[in-house]
Amino acid sequence: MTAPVKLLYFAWLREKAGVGEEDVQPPATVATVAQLIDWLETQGGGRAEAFADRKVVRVAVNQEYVSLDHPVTAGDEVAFFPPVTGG
Amino acid sequence: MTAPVKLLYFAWLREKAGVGEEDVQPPATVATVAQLIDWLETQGGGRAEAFADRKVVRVAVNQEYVSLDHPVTAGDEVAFFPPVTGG
Amino acid sequence: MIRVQTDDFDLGAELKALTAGNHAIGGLCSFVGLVRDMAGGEAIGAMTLEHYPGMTEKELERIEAEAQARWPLDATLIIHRYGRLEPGDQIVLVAAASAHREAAFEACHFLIDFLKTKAPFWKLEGTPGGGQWVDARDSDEAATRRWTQSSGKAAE
Amino acid sequence: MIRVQTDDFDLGAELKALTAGNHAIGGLCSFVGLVRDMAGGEAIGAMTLEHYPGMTEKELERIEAEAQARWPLDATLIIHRYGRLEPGDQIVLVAAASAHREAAFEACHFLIDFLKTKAPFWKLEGTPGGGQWVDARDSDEAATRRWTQSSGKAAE
Repeated sequence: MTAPVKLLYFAWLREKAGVGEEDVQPPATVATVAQLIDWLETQGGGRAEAFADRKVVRVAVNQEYVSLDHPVTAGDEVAFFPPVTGG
Repeated sequence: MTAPVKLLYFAWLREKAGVGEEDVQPPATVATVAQLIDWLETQGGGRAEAFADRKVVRVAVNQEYVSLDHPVTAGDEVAFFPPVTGG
Repeated sequence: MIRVQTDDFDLGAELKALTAGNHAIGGLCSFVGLVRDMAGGEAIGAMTLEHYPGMTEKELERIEAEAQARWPLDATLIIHRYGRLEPGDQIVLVAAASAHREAAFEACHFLIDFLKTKAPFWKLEGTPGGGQWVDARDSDEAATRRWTQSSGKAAE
Repeated sequence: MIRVQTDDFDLGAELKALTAGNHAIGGLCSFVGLVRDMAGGEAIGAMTLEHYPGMTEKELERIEAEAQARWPLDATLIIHRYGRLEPGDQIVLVAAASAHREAAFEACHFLIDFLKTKAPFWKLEGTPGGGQWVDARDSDEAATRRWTQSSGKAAE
């Protein structure tokens, strides 16, 4: 990848990961959301803990809900958050 | 019967009957709402026309919905009206 | 609370008053009925609402009590106007407040559905051809029936 | 129309504006969500609503467009607040106006059900034990699903 991937974390995922927003340069082998998470878990901080239960992690790529097998490419905005509780 | 029966007519039943409110003294043979209507149809004005289609006549005795076989006694307030259309 | 009146009502003030000071309320659902300027493709001028004083209040109280018995509600309100109304005027307000949104929604829906077929009001629409009493709609009867066929709405 | 804001909103003024001047509207259904002072038996102080700026607006616009596509609506409104809110404060307002009451009710119900599971907001409740992120409820997921299993609500 050339341009970085912009990551956003919300609610308790932000608190556990210890970061709200970061630009990352994952290796070229990272092609999907699931692979991005696999790689992030190796990047220290609270990231491994934040992603420990993937069933409760919701993902949006470029502000659209996606599943874990969705592609991730350079320049994407990828957001991680728990099930929403507004309203 | 001793005390009169108070009758109320609403909406197009009032317009057809040509009366909104009246006190009547039906004969002693009148014991139910249906019998009261039978008798009223003989009492002139537009009453016969008002009751021509009984399927669309709603009846309340003492301000409670009742069916045509409900008893009518002296002193009752009996109201006739079409299906309601408020709200 | 129920009110039957000729005067207009202040929607915002009524709704605010319904939840004021009660922090157990999580949801407030309301419905306002308004006078339309068209009905069945025909232009409507003013409309006149006739009602049965005495029985109207009894029926509205009964409907409100039934809603309170069916759902856990913190507050309910029914206001219905009568007399002459112009297009755009408010006719009726029903509202229900509860800790939970489903109860508020269902109770509010129940209130207006029952009011539509039980409360003794009749609409006389002013059309170019003269006054026309509005016919009751089968769909209103059907809407009421669905609340009597089960304890709630079956599919929910 | 959708709005995402920290400021409170004037419920009466918002609802009035929604129907003003449109005499084709026969019914206006609205729902207001309020901050409760209890949750799961525990006292709640202030609450903080976090959201995802950008995606929030997109999701709310999508939900509103979907309601407009499903029902014949004259007007719709979604206002959702974020930031710090106290018990009794208004959190959200959804409203739908239509010629017909069923459309107004169903669309309003749809708007809040979808918002509850799609719009990226998260509640942090202040309890005596500290901040607690609110868990999503299965009942909210179920409420959303019922709109996707058929074109309307099956039993109606």
